[in-house]
Amino acid sequence: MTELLRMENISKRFGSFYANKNVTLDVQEGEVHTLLGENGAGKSTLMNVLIGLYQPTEGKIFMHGKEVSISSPRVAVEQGIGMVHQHFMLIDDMTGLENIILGDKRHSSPLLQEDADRKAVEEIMDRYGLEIDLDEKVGEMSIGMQQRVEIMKVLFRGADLLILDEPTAVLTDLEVEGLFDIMRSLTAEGKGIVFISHKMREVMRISDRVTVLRRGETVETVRVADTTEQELADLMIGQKFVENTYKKVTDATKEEFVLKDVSFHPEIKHGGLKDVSLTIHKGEILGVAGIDGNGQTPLAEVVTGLVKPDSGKVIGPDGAEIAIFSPEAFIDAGLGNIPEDRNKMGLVGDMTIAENLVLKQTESDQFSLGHGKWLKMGEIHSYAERLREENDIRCTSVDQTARSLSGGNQQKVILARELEGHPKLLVAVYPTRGLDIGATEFIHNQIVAQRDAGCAVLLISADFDEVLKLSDRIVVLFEGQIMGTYSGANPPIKEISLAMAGK
Amino acid sequence: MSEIKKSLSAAMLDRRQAIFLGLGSMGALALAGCGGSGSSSSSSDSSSSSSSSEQSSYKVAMIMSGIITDGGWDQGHYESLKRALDSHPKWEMLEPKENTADADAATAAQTYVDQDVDLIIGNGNQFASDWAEVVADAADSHPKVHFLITNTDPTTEMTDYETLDPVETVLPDFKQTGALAGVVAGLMTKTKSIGFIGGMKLPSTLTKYSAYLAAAQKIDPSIQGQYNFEAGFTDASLGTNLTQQWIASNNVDVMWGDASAVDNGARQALEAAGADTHFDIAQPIDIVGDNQPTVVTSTVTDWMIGQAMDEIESGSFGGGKAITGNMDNGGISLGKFSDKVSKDVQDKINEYADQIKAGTFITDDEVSAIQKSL
Amino acid sequence: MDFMTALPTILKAMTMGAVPILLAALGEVFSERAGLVNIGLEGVMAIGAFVGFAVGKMTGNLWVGLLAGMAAGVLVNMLYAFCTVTLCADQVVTGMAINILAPAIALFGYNLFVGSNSANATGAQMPSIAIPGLSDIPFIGNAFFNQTLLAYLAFILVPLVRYFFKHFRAGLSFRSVGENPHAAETLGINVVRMKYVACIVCGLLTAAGGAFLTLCYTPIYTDGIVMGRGFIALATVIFGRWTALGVLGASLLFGFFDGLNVALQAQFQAAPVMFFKMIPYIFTIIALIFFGSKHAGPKANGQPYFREQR
Amino acid sequence: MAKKALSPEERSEKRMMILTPIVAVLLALIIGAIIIACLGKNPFEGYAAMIQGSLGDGAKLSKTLERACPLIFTGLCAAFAYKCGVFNLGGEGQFIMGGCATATCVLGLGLEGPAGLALGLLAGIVAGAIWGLLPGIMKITRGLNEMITTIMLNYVAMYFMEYIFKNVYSDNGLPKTVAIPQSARLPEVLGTHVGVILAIVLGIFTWYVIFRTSFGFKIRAVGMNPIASKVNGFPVRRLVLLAFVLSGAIAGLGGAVELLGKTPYRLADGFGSGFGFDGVAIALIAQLNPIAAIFVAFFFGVLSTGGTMMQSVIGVPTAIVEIIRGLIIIFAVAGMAAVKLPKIKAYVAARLDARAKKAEVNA
Repeated sequence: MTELLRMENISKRFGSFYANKNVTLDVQEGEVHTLLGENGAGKSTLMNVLIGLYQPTEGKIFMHGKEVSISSPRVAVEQGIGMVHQHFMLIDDMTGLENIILGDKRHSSPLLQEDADRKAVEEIMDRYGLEIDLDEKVGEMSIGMQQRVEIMKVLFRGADLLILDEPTAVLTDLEVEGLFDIMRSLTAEGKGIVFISHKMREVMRISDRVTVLRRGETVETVRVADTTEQELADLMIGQKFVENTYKKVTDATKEEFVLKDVSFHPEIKHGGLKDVSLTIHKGEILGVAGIDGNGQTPLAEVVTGLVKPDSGKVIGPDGAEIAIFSPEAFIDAGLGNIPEDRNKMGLVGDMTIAENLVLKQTESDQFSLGHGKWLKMGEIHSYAERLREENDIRCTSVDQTARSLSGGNQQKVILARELEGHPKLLVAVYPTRGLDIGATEFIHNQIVAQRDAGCAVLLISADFDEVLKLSDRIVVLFEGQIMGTYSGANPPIKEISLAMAGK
Repeated sequence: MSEIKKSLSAAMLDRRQAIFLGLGSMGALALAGCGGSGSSSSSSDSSSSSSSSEQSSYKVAMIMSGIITDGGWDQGHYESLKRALDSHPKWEMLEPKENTADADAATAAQTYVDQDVDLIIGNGNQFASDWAEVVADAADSHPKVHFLITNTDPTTEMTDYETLDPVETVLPDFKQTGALAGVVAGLMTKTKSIGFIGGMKLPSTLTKYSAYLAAAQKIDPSIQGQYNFEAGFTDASLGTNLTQQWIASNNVDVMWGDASAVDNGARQALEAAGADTHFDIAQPIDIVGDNQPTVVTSTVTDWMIGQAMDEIESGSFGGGKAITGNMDNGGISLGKFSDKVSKDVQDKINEYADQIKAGTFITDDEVSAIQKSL
Repeated sequence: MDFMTALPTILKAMTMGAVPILLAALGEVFSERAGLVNIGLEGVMAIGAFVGFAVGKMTGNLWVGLLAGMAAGVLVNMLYAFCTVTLCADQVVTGMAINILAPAIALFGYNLFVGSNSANATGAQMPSIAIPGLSDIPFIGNAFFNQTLLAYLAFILVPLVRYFFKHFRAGLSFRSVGENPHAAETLGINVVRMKYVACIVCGLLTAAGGAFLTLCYTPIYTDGIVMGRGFIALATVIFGRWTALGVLGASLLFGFFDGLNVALQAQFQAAPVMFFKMIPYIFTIIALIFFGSKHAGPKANGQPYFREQR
Repeated sequence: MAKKALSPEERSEKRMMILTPIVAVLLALIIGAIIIACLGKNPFEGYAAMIQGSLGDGAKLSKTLERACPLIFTGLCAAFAYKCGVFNLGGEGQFIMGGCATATCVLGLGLEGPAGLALGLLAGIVAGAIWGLLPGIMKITRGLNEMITTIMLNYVAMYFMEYIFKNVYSDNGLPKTVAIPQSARLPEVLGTHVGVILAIVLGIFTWYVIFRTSFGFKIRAVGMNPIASKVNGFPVRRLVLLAFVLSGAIAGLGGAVELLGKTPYRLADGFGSGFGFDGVAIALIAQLNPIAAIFVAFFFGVLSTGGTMMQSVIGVPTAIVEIIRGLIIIFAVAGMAAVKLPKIKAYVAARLDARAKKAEVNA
C-alpha cells in the first residue's frame, strides 16, 4: 500500500507541559488506523496539529510523501485532510444540503448552484453508501444522519484522509454498523481513515493497525491481526499498579442514598438513564466509571435535584422517598455538590472568592443578622481567610473575582464551600478534570477525609485512574445502564475496562 | 531596553495625572462659572438703576413647547412677536426657547427672570400652571419682569397664583375666529360636510368648533360637521389618515385645523382627493400661496403682543388682566383669499365678516347649544 | 360607522403605515440573522427621516435625499457595529445609547437646517403612482396599487430578501453566522466581516424606513416623528419568525390596527379616543404573547463572538 | 475590615471602571464645546452659564435637585432590575402609572392631609409594582423578551394617563387634573420638596439591600450567573419576578413623588416624559451602583436646568444638551466594553509589568 500520511516526531508544548512528545504516526491509503489512548493522552492535540488548529513545536508532516505545512483548517482541507468533530459543527436550522455546501467556494457565481452540488453529493452518497435526506433540517435528523452529513461535508471538499473523532460514542449499535460499512467503502476507494475510539470491541473489528498513545508519547504501533483486546487494554492503561494510598472501606452498611430503577429519557442512549439502581452507604465512596457521554450528566442532575426522573424512586438520607426535585430541597437534605462545569454551575465568576464561599449561607446567623437582613462583611471576610489557609487557595486576596483564579484554585473554592457544611451526601462530578497534579492530589485527600468523617460520596468521573484510586465500590455506566458493580479494594481492572468498553 | 520602557511609561499619561487633569478642568469651568455669574449680575445692576418709566431699551423672550417653524401654534406666536417688534423699535428679542419640556418650563422662565427680561411670553396655558412659583418669586425680587401667557383665562386657570400683578394673559374672541371660518366653509362646501381637527381638547377649542359649525349652518342648515379635538400637534400622519376617513365616509370637502403639524397632514389628504374640489382654511397664520394648492384662506390670530409692550412702556401692565383679541383691535382677521374663491363669494364673506364683527351674525346661545352637545 | 365604507381607507392607512416598519424590520432581520440584536432602530430611523428630509429639500431631488438618509443611517449603525462587534460591548446597552444620541443629532441638525426660515419646514412629497387597471379594483385597489415608488420598492424587497437568504451563497453564510458562529468559522466564513456587512444593510434599510416618513408619508420632520415604530419593528421581527414573508405579514397586520385606530377616532368622535390610540401597542403585546415564544430565532442571537474561544 | 488587597490587574481594572465615566463626561463636554464653537458661540461662557444656571444659588440648586429627583427614581429602577439581569425599559410607564394611581387615590377619594399623602405614595408604589409585574409574568411564563413588552407598556401607560387627566379628573375641561390639595402635598425643606431627600434615602437603602442583604446577594448572583444560582439552590424565577416588581415599585414611587412634590401638582400632558430613557442611561453610566446613580442623576439634573440657562444666555439650540447627554452614554458604553476586552487588559498588564520591573531595577 502506498503511504498517504506520515507525522514524524511531532511534539507540542503548552508552557512547560508536553501534550505530544515526538509522536510518529503513518497512515497508508485504504487503511483504517486507530489512535488509542485514555482521556488526556494527547490524541486530540495531535489531531488539532494535523488539521492546522495548533502549530507543532517540532516535527514534520508528509502527505503522499511530500512535506506540507498546515497553517489553518482551510489549508488542511486543501491538502485533502478532513476532520469529523465529536461535537458536530452543524447548523440545526439549515437542511442537510445547505450544511454541506455552506462556505464552499468552488462556483464563481454568487448564486448557490444547488442542483449541480446536489448531483455531486448524490454521486458521493451512492459511491460510499452515505444515506442522507438532503432536504431535511439537520436539527430534526437522527444523530447518525447528522454524522453522515459531517462526513459528507469533508468528502464533498475532496478529502483523501478522514479523521473520525470518537464517532461511535454518539451512535446506536445499528448506526455503528452503518458507519463501518461506510468506512469500508471509503477505504476500498483508497481513502485513509484515522479512527479515534475507546471501544475495544469496535477497534478490533474495523481497524487495520493501532497506535497506542500514553501521556503524549507513542507506546507502540501494532497490527490488529497480531494482538488481542487484552493486550491493547494493557498497552493503553499501562502496567497499572495502583498505589493504594487510600484505605478502602468494605463494611459500610447504613444506606444513605438509594436510587431504585431510575429512568430519565431512557430512549436517548447517550444522554439518558435506563433502570439505574444504586445505593450509596454512609462513610463510603461509590465510584461511577465509564466513558464520557454514557449518562453521567443525567445521573448527576437527578442526584442533585436539577431534574425529575421519568420513573423510579430516590430515597433520601432519612429513608423517605424524595418528592420535590429541586436543588434547594436536596441542599436542605444535606447534599454537597461539586458540579461538572466549574464556571457555569459551580461559581459566580464575577463575584469575589469570599462571596462564592458563603454563596449558600448568606441567611445563616453566622454571616448575617436577622436571617439575612444585614450581612456581616467582616465575618464573611475572616471566614474566607480561614478557608483560604485551610484549603491552600492560592490568590492575592479573597476579594478577587472568582473568574481570575486558575482552574485548580476555583475547584478548591467550590470544595471548601461544599465540605464546610459537613454534607451527608457529596456528589463529585469530574472533580479533577483539567487540573494539575498538585490540585488533583489535594482534592482527592479532601474527598477521602470527608468519607472518613461519615459522608456518603458519589464520585462520577471519566478518569479511570481516579475512580480506581478513590472508590470503595465501583459501578460502570455504559449507554445509560449499570453494567456491573465491583469492589474497590482489589478491583478487577481488566474486567472493568472491558465493561467500560461495552462488553 | 530599559530606556525605552522608562520613556514609554513616562510618556504614558499616568493614571493619577489623568484624574488630576480631569478634576482640574472641572474646577476651571466652575471658576469661570462664578466669574460668569458675576458678569451677568453686574449687567442686571446697570439696567435696574435707570428708572422704569422711560427706559431706553426693553428685552422680550418667548418660551414655547414646539418650534418656531411648526406652521401653526408656535409659528403664529412667533410671527405676532415679529410684528410687535417691527412696531416697537425700543424692544429687542432674545433667542426663542424652543422644545421646552414640561419639566423644564419653570426653569426656562427663571433663566429669563434672572436676566431681568422685561417681557416673558409663554405660548399656551400649560405655562400658566407651571409658572405659579416663578411668578411669585419674580413679583418681589424682579419687579421689572412681566409675564404674558396666551390662551389662558386667568379667572379659571390661574387660581393657585399668589399674585397676578406681573401677569397678563391674552384671550382672543374665538367665537369670531370660528364664525369667520364657518362662513368661509359654509360658502365653499359643495358636499355640505365640513371637518375640524383640534390639537388639544381645551374650552377655547370647543368654542372655536361650535362657532365654526353654527356659522356654517347659518349659511346652510343642512351642513354636517366632523371633529377631533385630540390629534396632538406633531403627528402629521394622523391628520392625513383622519381626513382620508372623513373624505371617504362622510365626503367632507372643507377642513379647518387648529393642530399645527397635523394640519399639514390634513392638507396632504385634501390634495390627494383633488385640490380643486377640496379646500382647507389654515390657522393661525396666512399661508395662502402656490405651494399650498388647497388653502383658500386663513383665520389669522394676532396675540396682541404690541399692546402688552405699550402697557409695559406706560407702566399700566399687570393685575391679571386678559387682553381680548378680536376683529376690532386686529387680534383676529381673515388672511388673503386664494384664486379658488370667486369674487362674489369674497364679497359675501366680507359682508358676513362685518356682521360677525358687530356680533349680529350668530348669537351666543346658538354657539353654546352646539358646545353642550359635544 | 359602517365598517365597509371605512375599510378602503383603513387598508390605505394600513399599507402606508406598514412600509416604514417593514423596511426597518427587514433591516433588523439581516442584523439578527448575523446574531446582532439592534435596539437602536428608533434612532437610526430618526436620522434617516431628518437627513432624507433635509437633503431632499436642499437638492430638490427626493431620491438624492433618500440615498443621503440611508448613508447617514449606515454611519450611525457603524457606531453600533464598532461597539458591539469589535469591542464586544453589550448589544442592548449600545442600542439604548444609539436611541438617545441619534434623535438628538437629528433634532440639532433640524434646528440648524431650518433655523427661523419657515420655508424650509415643509418639504415636497414623492408622487403616488397608480398602476392603471389594478388600482381601480374596489376596496384593495387604492390601498395596494396607488402608492409611492418607495413603497412599491419596499414591498418588492420582500421576495428579493427571501430569495437572497434562500439562494445566495452570502445568504447561507449570513444565516450560519447567527446560528453557530464557530461552525461558520471552521468553514472559512469571516464572522466579523459578515456582522459588519449585516450592520451596513440594517443601517441602509432602517434609515430608508425613516426617510419614508418624511418623503412619502408626511411633508414635515418633527422631533419624535418615529413614534416608537423602531420598537414595533423589533416586535414584528420576532412574530414574523425572522423571515421576510413573516415580517411582511406582521407589519401589514400592525398597519391595519394603526388604520383601525384612526378610523375609530374619526367616527366615534365623542368617545375617549386615547383607548383607540392604545390599540396598535396592545396588539403588539398580545401578538408577542401568542407568537413570540423564546425558542424561535437564531441560536447565537445577541451573544458577542469572541474569536479566541476555539 | 482588612484592607482590600487586590491583584494588580484587579485593582487597575477597578480603577479603569471608575475612570471611564469621568473620561466619558469630559470627552462629551469637549466635543460639545467644539460644536458650540463651530456655531460661533463661546463654549466657556456657555458652560459657565450652565453651572451658574444650575448651582448658582439656593433657589437654582433646589430647582436642579427637584429636576434630578425623578431621574434618581428611574435610575434606581433600571439599576435594580439590571442587577438581576432584567432589562426593564418600562421605567417611564411604571413612573406614569404611579402618578395616575396617586391622582386617582388622592383626588378620587378626596383625601386631605398627611393621610392623603401617605396613601398617595402607597398607591404609587403599588401601581408601579403591578405595571412592573406584567412584563415579569410574560417573561417567566412565555419567555418573552422584556425589552419590547416594557416599551409597549410605556405607550399604553401614557395614553391611560391621558384618559385620567382628560376624562376622569379633568380640571373643568382643561387637559390637566385638578391640583393636589395643599395639605396632601409633600412638605418643603429649604425650598426643595422632601421627595428629593426621600429619593436619596431610597438610593442609599437600595445600595444597602443590594450589597448588604442576602436577598440582594441572591439578586446579584442571579444577574451574573443564573445557572450557577439555580444549582446552588436559589429560587431564580421568583427572584427575577421580584426584580421586576420592586423596580416597578421604585419607579411608581417616583411618579407619586413627582405629582405630590413638584409644581404644578397636577397630571398633565408630558408628565414623566423622557425620564425612562434617562433612567436607563443613568444606570449604565453609574455601572449599576445605586449611590453612583444618585450623583449621575444629579449631574443630569445640572445638564437639564443648566442647559436651559446656557441656551438662553448664548442662544444655542437646546438639542446641544441632548447631544452631550447622548455622547456621554456612547463613550461610557464603549469605554466600559473596551476596559473588559482582553487586548486592552493585556496592554494594561504589560504596562504594570513594565512599572513593576522598573521598581525592581530601582530597588
